[in-house]
Amino acid sequence: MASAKTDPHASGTARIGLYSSLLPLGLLIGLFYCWPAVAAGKVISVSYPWMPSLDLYLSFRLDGLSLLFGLIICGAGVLVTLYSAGYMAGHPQTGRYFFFLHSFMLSMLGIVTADNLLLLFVCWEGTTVFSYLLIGFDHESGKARDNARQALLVTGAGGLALLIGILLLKLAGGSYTISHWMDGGGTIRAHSLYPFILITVLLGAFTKSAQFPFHFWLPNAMSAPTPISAFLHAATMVKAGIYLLMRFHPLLGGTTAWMCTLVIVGGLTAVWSALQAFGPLDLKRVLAFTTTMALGMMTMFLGGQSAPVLTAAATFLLVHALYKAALFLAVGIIDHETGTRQLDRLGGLGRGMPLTALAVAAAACSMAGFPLFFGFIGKEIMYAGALAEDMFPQFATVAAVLANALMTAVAAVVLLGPFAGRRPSALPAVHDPSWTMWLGPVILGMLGIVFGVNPEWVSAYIIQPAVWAFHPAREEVLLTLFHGFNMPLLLSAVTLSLGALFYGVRRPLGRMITSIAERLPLSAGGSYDTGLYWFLKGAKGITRRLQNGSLHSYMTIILLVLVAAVAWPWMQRGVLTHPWPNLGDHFAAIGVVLVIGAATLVVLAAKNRLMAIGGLGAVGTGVALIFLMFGAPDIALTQLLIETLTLIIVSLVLLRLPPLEAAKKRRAYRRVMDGALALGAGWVMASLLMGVLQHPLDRSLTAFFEGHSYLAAHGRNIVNVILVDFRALDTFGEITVVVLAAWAGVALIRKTKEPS
Amino acid sequence: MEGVLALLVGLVFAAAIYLMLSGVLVRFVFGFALASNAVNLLIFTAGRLAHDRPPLISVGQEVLSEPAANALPQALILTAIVIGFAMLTFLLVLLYRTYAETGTLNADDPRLMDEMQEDDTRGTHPPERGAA
Amino acid sequence: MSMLLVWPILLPMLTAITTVLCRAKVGAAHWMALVGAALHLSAAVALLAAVIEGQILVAHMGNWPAPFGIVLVADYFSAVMVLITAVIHSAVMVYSRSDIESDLVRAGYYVFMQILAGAVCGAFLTGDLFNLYVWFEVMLMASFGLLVMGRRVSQLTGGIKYVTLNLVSTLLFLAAIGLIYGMTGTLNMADLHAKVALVPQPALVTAAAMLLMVAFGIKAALFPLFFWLPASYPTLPAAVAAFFSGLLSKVGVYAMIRMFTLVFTTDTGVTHHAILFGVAGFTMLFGVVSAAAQMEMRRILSFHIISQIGYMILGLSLLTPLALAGAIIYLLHNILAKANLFLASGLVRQATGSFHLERAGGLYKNNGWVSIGFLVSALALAGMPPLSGFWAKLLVIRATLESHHYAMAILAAVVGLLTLFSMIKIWAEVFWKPAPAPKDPGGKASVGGQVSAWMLAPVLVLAGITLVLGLCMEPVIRFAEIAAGQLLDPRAYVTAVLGGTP
Amino acid sequence: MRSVILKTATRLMVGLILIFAFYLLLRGHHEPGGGFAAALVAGTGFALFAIAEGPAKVRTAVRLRPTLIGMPGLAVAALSGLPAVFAGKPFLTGIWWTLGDPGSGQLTIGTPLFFDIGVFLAVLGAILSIILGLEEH
Repeated sequence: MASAKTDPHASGTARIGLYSSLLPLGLLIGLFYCWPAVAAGKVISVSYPWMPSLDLYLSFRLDGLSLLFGLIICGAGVLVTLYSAGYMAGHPQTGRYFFFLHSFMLSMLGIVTADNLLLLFVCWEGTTVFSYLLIGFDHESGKARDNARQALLVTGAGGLALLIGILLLKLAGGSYTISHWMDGGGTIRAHSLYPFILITVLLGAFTKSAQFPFHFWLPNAMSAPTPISAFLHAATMVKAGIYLLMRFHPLLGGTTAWMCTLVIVGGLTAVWSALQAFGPLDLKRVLAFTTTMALGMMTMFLGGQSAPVLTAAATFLLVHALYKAALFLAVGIIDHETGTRQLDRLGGLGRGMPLTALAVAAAACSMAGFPLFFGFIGKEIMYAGALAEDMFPQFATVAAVLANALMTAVAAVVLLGPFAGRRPSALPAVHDPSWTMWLGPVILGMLGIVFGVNPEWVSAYIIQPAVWAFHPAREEVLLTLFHGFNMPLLLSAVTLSLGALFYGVRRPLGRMITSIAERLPLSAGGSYDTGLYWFLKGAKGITRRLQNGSLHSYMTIILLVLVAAVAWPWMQRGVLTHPWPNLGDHFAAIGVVLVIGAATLVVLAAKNRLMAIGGLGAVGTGVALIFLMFGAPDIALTQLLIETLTLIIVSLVLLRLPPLEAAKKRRAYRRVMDGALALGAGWVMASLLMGVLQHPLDRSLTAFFEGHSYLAAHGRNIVNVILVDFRALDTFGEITVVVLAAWAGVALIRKTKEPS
Repeated sequence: MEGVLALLVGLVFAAAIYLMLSGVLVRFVFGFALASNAVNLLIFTAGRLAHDRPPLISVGQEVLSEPAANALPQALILTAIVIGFAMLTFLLVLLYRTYAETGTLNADDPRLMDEMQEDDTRGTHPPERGAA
Repeated sequence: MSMLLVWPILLPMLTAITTVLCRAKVGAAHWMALVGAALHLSAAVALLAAVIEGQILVAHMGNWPAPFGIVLVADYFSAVMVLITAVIHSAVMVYSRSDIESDLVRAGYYVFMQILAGAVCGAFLTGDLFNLYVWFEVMLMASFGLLVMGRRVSQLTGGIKYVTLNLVSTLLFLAAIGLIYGMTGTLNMADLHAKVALVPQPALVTAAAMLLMVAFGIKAALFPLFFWLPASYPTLPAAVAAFFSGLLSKVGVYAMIRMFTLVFTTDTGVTHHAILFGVAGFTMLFGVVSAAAQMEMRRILSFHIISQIGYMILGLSLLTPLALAGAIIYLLHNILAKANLFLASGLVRQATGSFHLERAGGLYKNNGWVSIGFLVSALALAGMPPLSGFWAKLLVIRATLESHHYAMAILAAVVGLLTLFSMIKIWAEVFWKPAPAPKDPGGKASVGGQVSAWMLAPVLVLAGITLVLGLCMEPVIRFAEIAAGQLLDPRAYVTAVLGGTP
Repeated sequence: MRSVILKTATRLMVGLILIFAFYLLLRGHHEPGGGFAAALVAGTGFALFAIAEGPAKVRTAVRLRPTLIGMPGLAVAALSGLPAVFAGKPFLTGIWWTLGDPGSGQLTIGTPLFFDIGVFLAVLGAILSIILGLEEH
């Protein structure tokens, strides 16, 4: 990427980026157009049939919540696309890059505007796939490939859970239509399937939003190009889970299970990720941990029921999207200009890139929650929310204070680390990048100040419609810069001082956290690796055991299945009684039967080929005799002729095969096993046949042939007429088999004309 | 008599299976030949052994009026015999060629058991602690 | 009119015969194959159009009324199977032009392939149990020939397992036919529908059904009867593997669905809800788990065939309209996607010189078209929306949940995830990973990614069909619902076949 | 093996066997026999001929490549079903022509007989090709 600036294709990339930014820009303008109506409480919806038989409609719904997310997605979309035009300049695969980026953006937009849950799911998986392609965009690096796979598998697993949840919801009498439960259709909480629906939906949300214990994929996903991290992992994709929680809040929320789970999982994720942010030196990884922290906070607040808590969640969503996207983009600039984003190699960049420094400073102040910045408002409302939690308010408050204090320290690290101090001698002279790249962070950073100073705009036009969209109580939401001297303000003060303290001890703290993380018996990322390892080992083992290459074991299993499958229904229905065969007066036939039996035993015991062939011939001839005795001269003749031909062919081939004497004898236990199995198979055939023979045969088919063979088909030999007329299609297939067998045989023994 | 044939079918089939289970592929061929005979007999018996008169309409008559053997199973068996013969022939040639290429017809020989078993634990790491 | 049912069987066979009789040279044989495939395709389209117009078509071979003569029957299910056969047949014929060595063409590759295509259609269309056996044998013999034609040692040793285990299946099938005839006195499937209920000893019907289930289970590669498949398919040329994987094992599934909806529905508690249901779960799980352990593209794909068949059998075992419609859509989708993945494996081989994940690489960078063709089919196979596989899986899982088999639904979902795992393994290794340096310094570095247009075109077309199918699923779902309705309520089928009985 | 007596005897026998085969083929529609039996008889005859005289002799005697006997057989069988289609009847329907007066002996010839000839050719071709192939190898 460093050589990109001289690349002749760079201007082409810039052009693709510029033009394609028109797509999110257009969407953004569209949202602006709808904004006043939505802010006034209207819901804009459209619906077209897609697959009505699956209850899948292309139905979209734009309410306050969708608008909040839509604005973030499209706004960030415009800035990130412009940014990418500079960042990706000269990369050979920019076409694919922008295609994936915008497909992702549209999927994301689909999630937040879909009114049909199946449609939502289609878009949900769309984000999964395109994020996979984007995380692994730097595909020649093995690490990027593995990390992309990890993200795909974790979020994919959650997606499937979500799918089952959606289907269960439908099954429980719910509907795929979100508007349906917005209008008061939510009776799911009392349904016996509610716990399963809750679990599956939460799994979907938690994996996507990187909640503990699925949080590990997000820091690893930082192998994506930086604008992608800014877009996916700060502003949009990871928020899809939060969106889901908000959407399902009126339907599934409010139960003890919901509240406990969200507060505890969210709180744990927030504190633990905030602590872990001190460990890494890679700036992107630091930011990734702060993102999971933020997601944890939002999840925690969504566990509550009252307006203040939910307002806190919605406000913080916006706050976070603004400062985090700005910081990611800025880190991308640093990386792009210096070639590194390791904290220990950076410093003193502020002088060379003032615009970037300005943007970072604004964003970091917002992140730290200094007064006058939007982050401060967010924090105040957070504390108000935490105190108003229905479940574990003390836990929530402590978690919020702790996590925010840590954030303050991290904000300082992110700002001061690269920009303050002296520039290390290894670093080249740096300057601000082209306008497309600095525009994004600067705008996002400035918005943090604008919103901080004028919070009323935000609360009236963005936050309140959003909260009202999923909180039916419709209490007025008012954000102000100064709430008066109250508990939240006190907590803010505590936070800032604690933050300063944490900044002071950041290095020992980081070392401590890293070593704790390593020593935890089952860290989630580690168990992913361990799980994958054992899964593959197990898979290999099972495959080796079953698909072991031994024909004997294959045959044994098949025959066991045969005997068991046929015996089972008989055992269940009572074993059939076999009458003792009535010998009748067919003494000659009995003699032939005995000869066949004896000849069979000869084949069985044959020690050499000659004996076996002789025995086989005797069996065949005996069978032909049986046919002849019971009125079947045609097949008797054919059987005899086939015996002769078989004899010729067998002797032609068998002479070239190894003699039987050379074969090793089966071991005793195997002989017993094989014998038992063979007897079982023989019993199956014999007893089934005897069962059939107990009842008279319906001879209507034969009667038809006997009546029509001469009159309608002009033949006196009924068997032959059946073969060439009544069932000629069988015979046609049969001669095809014979011809093919000859061809295949000849192909096998042909001389090779050219080496293959 | 049908009962006797049913027992015979069971016996021949059991012998055939025992031969097919032997690891020696030449014996598998013998087993297959035996089993084909057993199944043909099974169809024949299942069509009942009504009479020893073949199903031929004698000259001067237009329909088969007097009782005769069941013609339909005979036609089925004829088809089955010929198909079985084709299969047997192909199997023999296949064994011949395999023996020429590999030098063994023992199914338990590693040369015949090899199915390109592959391992894959790549792309993952052996269990490590705390690699999050 | 009745010839509509015969042409899809007869045209490929006549093409094969003509190819031989003209003693066509290799180049001419290629062209005749293309013409034959085009004819086959148009015959199949005509048949489907006629079926959609007239519901159930019946052709009495030799003009003998059912159940005495052999009938060919085309309802929605069989007609669409014939169409998909013709589509795959055509794609493979185009692909073969570059993929198949001229030595194989001289040994009769096209003859076998075309007869195989005809026989597959025969199996889909026949309404007679013994005739089904005959078509199975034709398919078997043709596939034997194709399997061992290359005469590589691996093909021979794999072929031994394929041949021996399939011969066992054949013997069981034949024995089952004998017994069923002995019980009911008929071979016509529609006639059997009525006659099995009259058998005085119902346990006997169940036992015969189980015998048939084992025989078909071997053909369809169900757990634990699948062993021949992973032993033999990975040794085949890509074109042949595509045809086999797409159609051959699916004929077993088709036969199962047909027999266990039309005839053997007297004891569904045992046959469907207990045995097929359990087997379906194990089949799904084993196939996908074993695929995860493989590193050769064709082996991964082969194990996935098994796994996917589990979904179809799951649909059959539930025996609800939704489940059967799901099974049918799954069948259609899977034939397209799986055949295409095997075709794509041939492209990988051509572009990188190897089927092996470790030795191939760099295709994403070097050949975008191959990447698209593969990715679309792979994601469809893994059931990613909005591709065809997702809707199929959705229907099956929904039907499973509606029958209150929650654990099975979760299993089906997990298997989907593991399928995704295998597909992205191929993607990451073969496409994303940079091409590995050749081991021996003199070895040719075939990493240019160049592939033959004859091979690329069918892959892209099939991928396009998969994509369009996924986006415009509504008519397909409606179609499958009607097809499932016909299967679940066979009265129309029986009347259509036996209506003309004097 | 290759004695003069055997040679002469086989030549004689092959002739007889072929005549017998045709006899079986033609009478098959009314008496036991038919295309299969006939082809098997002829095939056995040629197999013996090949063992006695060597496969090359058989090839010259037959003139056609054995694979080129089987395929036309298949073609004849398939095509014998088509006249019915032109007559507006289903595939493989038998079409019959009656020769001679109704009073004296009648001879009925129909497409099923051609079908049987196709069967004969197909099976004979297959047997010949595999036997000769194996002999020559």
